[in-house]
Amino acid sequence: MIVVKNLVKRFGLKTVLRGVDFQVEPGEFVALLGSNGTGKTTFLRILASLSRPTGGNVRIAGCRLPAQAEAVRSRLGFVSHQPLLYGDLTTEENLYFYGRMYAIPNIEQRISEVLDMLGLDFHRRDLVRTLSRGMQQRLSIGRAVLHDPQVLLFDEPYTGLDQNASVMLDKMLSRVAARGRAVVITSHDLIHIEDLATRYDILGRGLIVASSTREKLGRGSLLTFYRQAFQGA
Amino acid sequence: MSFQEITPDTSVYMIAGFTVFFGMMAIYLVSLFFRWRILKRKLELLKNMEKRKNS
Amino acid sequence: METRPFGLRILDAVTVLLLIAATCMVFFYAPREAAMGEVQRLFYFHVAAAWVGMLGFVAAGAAGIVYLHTQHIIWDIIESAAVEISLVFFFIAILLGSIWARPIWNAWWTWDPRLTTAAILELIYIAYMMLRQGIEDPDRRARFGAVYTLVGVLSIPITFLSIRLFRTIHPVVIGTASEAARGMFGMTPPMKQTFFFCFFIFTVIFADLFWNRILLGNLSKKIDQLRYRLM
Amino acid sequence: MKRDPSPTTLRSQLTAFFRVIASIIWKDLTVELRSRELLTAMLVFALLVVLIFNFALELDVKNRTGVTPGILWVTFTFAGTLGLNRSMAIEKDRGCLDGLLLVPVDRSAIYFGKFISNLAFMVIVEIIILPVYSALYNVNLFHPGLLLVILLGSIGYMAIGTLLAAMSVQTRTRDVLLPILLFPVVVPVLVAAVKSSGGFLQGSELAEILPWLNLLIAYDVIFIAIALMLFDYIVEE
Repeated sequence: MIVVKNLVKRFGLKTVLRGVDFQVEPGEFVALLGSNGTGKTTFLRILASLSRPTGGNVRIAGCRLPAQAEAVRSRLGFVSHQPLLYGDLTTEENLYFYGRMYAIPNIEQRISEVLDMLGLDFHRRDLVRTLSRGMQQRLSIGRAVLHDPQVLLFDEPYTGLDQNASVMLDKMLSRVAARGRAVVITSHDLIHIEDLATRYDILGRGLIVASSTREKLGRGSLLTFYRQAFQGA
Repeated sequence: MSFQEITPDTSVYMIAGFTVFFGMMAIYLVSLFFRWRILKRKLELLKNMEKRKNS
Repeated sequence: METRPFGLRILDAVTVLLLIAATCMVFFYAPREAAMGEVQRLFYFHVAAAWVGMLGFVAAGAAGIVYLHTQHIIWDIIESAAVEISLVFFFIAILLGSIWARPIWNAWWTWDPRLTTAAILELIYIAYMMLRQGIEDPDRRARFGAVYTLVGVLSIPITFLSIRLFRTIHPVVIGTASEAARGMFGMTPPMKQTFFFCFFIFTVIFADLFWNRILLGNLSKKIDQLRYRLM
Repeated sequence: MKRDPSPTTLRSQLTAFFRVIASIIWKDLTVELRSRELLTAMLVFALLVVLIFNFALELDVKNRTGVTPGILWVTFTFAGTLGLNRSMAIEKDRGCLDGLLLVPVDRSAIYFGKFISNLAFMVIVEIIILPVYSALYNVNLFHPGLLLVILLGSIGYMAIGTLLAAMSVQTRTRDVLLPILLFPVVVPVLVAAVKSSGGFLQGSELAEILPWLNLLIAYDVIFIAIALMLFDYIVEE
């Protein structure tokens, strides 16, 4: 679903990504781990077609970036650590706005479905700026899955959430991932990620330094794996 | 046009004009020179740091 | 690029010699203009400085287009060098124009289309500098700089046109309206020779400064690179 | 250009294009209807400018007709930057601009959407200011020619203003920078708009006003085209 070969990204003089190879199959849930400033966000923004790669190949759902960016965008949902929602619109209006731009048929019905799934049905007519951070984050997921994308990208979705909201988010994530989608999530919060993801890739200094699956690692050993990866690098 | 017969004395303005021209040129050149020197000094400093780092 | 190349050193020397020659020519070869007196000698440098400003303006626009096309940082360095030189020389041209205008038109400033357009262009350049100052990321700085240069380059001809139209519909010229006073004096052959010589010299000055300024930009880029490597 | 794997016809691309434009306009108007931040600020500011001019210029009956177009355009220009800054800040604050950029449509649709809603806000302010001004100073401003000039001038102003506001909102100095970037490049719009407004108000012949109208139209066309070409470079990393 996602095929990245030798991806390089430079910002002026800074080389953020120096030849990343990365692949995700449909149904896979990949956690991209790494400390701050290793290029996780940049990497996701390139996959989301928000940033142009300096070099290398990126293919998403068979379409090349950046040449076929529009085709990629229609097959992709992106949740940033900012909610990308309008504070002065209601929950429903925000979804309606994005739904119309994505040309979703039967928008009203689809919005109800999504709001049901998110457990936000009750807040349908609330202004987004009155919602809590956790609810905004959930709605932001709703915005990303509205057009039923094949690829979902999450950038640090746990930032700024309290315990309850995180648990709620876990539920949402496993629910949206369960439909044969390819999911990539970045985080430095290993605890939540461990149970959710099926594969862990570790990004360090602009390269994937280690990769392993949940089956291989076994429960509770992600932290050790993570530490070893950085010592090796 | 009365002043077309008698050439007015405008040499003060001429001198002022050329002073301004050469003054401005000098200021710009000096600014270029100083920027150049500051950058060179920084470069030296960085090169030394690099050497120390490598050795 | 720590030392300036040999060719540039020679060009520097030649430029200085030529500028001295031009100055001598303006003072001793060109005759005194009868209607305006000595101050008319400013005319040669005034027009030539404006010419250098124009060269810089065109160079900046061209570099902006090439930058957006190739996204190579060298074109950004060239563009900002051209803007800076153009800024300095238009400023000189405006000052000389004002000093020339004072005894002739009895006013430091006239809202003449060329003069006003040059002043607006200066403001665009200052805005350009401020824009660049406000952006950290070098790529974005270069991109925005190029975009704004292009917007400026396209708006300036229209500005000139609109101000000229403004003047023709309202033919109120400040000061006397005689032909001589408007600067349209007949040039004698020595005047013409001096005029074209200055044009040529200032083109050389432009080339020399441009080259120097590009090297400066390059050096600064190199230092940023080195500093980044050391971090 | 490579074709998409699912070949889309020009027509469906066009409908997508216009749907995005319409959605953005709908969204901006809904947000504004609810918060009323932008229009209130623009209107109050515009009224204050008109008021200040009254004292600054001592607008007696004799002076009025001569300076009216100037006052109107200074007011619109200043109120316009206020609106532009706010309208772009809304997109930048919660990262909404990224949300718009993720939509599968050509980026020029986003430019057009923002341009048209900015233009709508400016026109709304103008529609309110004009009668207020004519009541306060007893000048009749309801001349169809004048309205046309105001529309053309606002189009030119907002065409380039939307582009530059998208740029200035991404810099450190943000709202301070916009007027500095914008004013020197909209000089032709202001000159032409003031001149042609004055022409219509004083009942000049059309032949005298026509060059100014042509200039306005030329500026509008050129700068909408430029903005369309350059918008991509401003929003993309």
